[in-house]
Amino acid sequence: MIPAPLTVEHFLIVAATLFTIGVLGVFINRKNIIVILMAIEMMLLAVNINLVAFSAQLQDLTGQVFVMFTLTVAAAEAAIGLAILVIYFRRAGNIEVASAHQMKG
Amino acid sequence: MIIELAFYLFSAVLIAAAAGVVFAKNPVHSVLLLILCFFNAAGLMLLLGAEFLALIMVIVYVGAVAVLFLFVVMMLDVNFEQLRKGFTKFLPFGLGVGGVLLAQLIFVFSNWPAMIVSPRQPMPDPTQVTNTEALGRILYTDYFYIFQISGIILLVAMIGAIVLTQRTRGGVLRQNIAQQTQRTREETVEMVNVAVGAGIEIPGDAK
Amino acid sequence: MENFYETYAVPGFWMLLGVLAVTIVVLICVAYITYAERKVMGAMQLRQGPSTVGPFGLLQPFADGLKLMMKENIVPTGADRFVYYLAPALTFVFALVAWAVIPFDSKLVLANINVGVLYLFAISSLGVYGIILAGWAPNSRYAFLGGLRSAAQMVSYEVSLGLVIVCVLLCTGTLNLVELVEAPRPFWQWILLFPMLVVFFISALAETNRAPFDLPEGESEIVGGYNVEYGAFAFALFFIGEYANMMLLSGMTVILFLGGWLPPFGMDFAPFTWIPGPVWFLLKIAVVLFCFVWARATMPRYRYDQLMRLGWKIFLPFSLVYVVFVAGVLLATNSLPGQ
Amino acid sequence: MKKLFNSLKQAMMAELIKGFGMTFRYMFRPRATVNYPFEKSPIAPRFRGEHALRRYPNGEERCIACKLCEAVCPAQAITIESEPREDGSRRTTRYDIDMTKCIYCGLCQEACPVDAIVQGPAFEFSTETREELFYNKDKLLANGDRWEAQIAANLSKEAKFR
Repeated sequence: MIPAPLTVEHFLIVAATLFTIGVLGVFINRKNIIVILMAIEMMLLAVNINLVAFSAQLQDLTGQVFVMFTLTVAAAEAAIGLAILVIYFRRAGNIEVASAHQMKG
Repeated sequence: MIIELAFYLFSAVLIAAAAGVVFAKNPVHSVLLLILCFFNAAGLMLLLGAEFLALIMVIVYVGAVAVLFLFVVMMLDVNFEQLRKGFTKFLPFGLGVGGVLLAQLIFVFSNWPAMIVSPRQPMPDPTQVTNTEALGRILYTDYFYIFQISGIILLVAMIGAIVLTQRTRGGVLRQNIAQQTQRTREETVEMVNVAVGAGIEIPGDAK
Repeated sequence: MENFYETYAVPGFWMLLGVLAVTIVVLICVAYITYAERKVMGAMQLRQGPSTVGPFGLLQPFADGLKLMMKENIVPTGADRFVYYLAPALTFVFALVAWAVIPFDSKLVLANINVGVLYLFAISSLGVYGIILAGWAPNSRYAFLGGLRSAAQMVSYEVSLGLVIVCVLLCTGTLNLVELVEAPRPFWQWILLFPMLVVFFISALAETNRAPFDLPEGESEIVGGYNVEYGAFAFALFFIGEYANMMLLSGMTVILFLGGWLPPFGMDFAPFTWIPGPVWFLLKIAVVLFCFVWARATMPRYRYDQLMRLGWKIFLPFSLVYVVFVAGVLLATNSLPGQ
Repeated sequence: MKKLFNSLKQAMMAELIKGFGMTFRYMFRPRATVNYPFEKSPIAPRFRGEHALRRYPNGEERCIACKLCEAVCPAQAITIESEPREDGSRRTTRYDIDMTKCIYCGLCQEACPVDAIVQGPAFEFSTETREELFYNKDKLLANGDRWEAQIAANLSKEAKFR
């Protein structure tokens, strides 16, 4: 159960704000792919908070199990993303997203 | 009271740190603030009674993923000043999109209908069964296949990361420890009585 | 207001007192670990060790501490000042925070939480930040190399450390540290877990950057590694943090493998039960710490590629296979906990 | 067969245990070191420590300002100036050794024809400032007076090898 004076809305609003900041981060750091990856992690975190909050609200463990899978995917995503970043940096000498279209073909 | 206090503390630091991640000039500071973010999110999860997830999150995100970020940020010799060029250009657009999104989310949440749904996996009484045990009970039974699939995702990610970043360098002398320790005296040392001035041919040096 | 006093102020005061007591005990122990290390190493190398300050040199740790506090702190130019000061503070705080869940006796524990093992593991995995930031913040090449080495090393050994802990959890079936110590374990389980004790101990050496895995410090090649740019009190914080971490990992070893505060070898009869639990606990920690020092006096430093090979190619597969093996044995003998 | 036995020994970490056993045994051996500031080990007669200028038994200083030591000094730590005295004898007016430059090679005492400059047995002369290590003639003569008995004994012991 969500502890007494707090309600599910409290957590949802925090998560919503966090998610928005994540979106904002993706938009305004258009060039810096590392910060974009971090912003994506933050968005996933916001989703996780939501899942746990609903799980506590509904007395349903499904949400918490789902958080574990989200964690797995987030970790895998970070590892692969950073690996791609490293080899891209090795090839191009920078990490500008704008010039990433050269990778095609 | 103490719970409210903890909630407002955690969420205020969480939001502030998240804003810091996006706006920090130095990417290392960004990563540090991201870590702070994860910590406070873990605190929120503790408040919600998800103790296992909170600590797993600290272990996975803070102990592993953030170290990875820190490594990459520190090791790559990137000119981060140049990357911030479009910052002010995209700021109004980003703020606009973000504001709309936030307004929508808050609108949805504030009109959330009181849900009376019978839970698919009813949470057992936390005084009887710990959160960890409850999660374990359903994770290895009802969600077994999904659990296996997430394991495979991790395996694929691991193999992918290794394949992507591995460089084979030529001209490296590798040590074979088993071979070294398996050498016996008989096969390595040969006692020879050398005549004066005759010299000796070293077996390995013949060519 | 009456309610506030009853529900918050009084328990808060006792909690604070407990925290203070544990902190003081740990810090005094840390001071004497440095002394004992120098004495034992001296004896093993036919030297004398500290012998001048106080009787038998017993006041040496305080003399050292005083010296470090009196020194001038120098921040290198080009250092990130905030992170520069943050790093030693982090090392120090993380080394002490973990003691919140360590049980000194079945009742003597600050926070008896359900996920104590996970908490310990999480905190010990955070120790890497103090070091990696100390490597980055002063803007020095040597420090940076030391910090990166250390981070890679700690992250590698944590994996096998985690798998070893899983082995113990399979036998005891609880994440609560008090229950974990008191869980009934037949004699053959201690034998079964003995190889894991060895792996855990060696991983603990690597995790705390102790010899023979003290490459991050590597004074002969990178002149002291991550703490090369630190002096005075900041260095003292690193030093205390490092030794408190050593003591913490010894405590974890004792709790997981050596039966915590219970008398050793199941000797729960007359003369041994008179000795109180916390004394047994600290004695066992002392034995493990002696092994730390013993290893340092015995072995030369590893080369970095050998260190990584040991971690990823030997310990990781071995502990992974052993988890499966332990699970198999427990299943075959029908002695899985909670059945 | 031997290989099998060897690899078995490896797997049981025999060498590691042996090493640990050795350090443990050594822990109970008597110390090999001297408790230095309180105990001191004997010093060889040829020990090359702090410099000293000697005098003849009648109190006349030995140095005749031949400047052989100044010439031979590889570190160029010695500076000598001289003037004839009223009685016509040749003596130094200035004899300085920069102890921060000195490498304690002992060439000055080898070069000296009258055994005036010697390196005595003293080695505990650390100071808190550099200036205190710029020795002048007074300081060197005082050193000579202080250590004369021991220096003379050392020299007589070494006499037959020179």
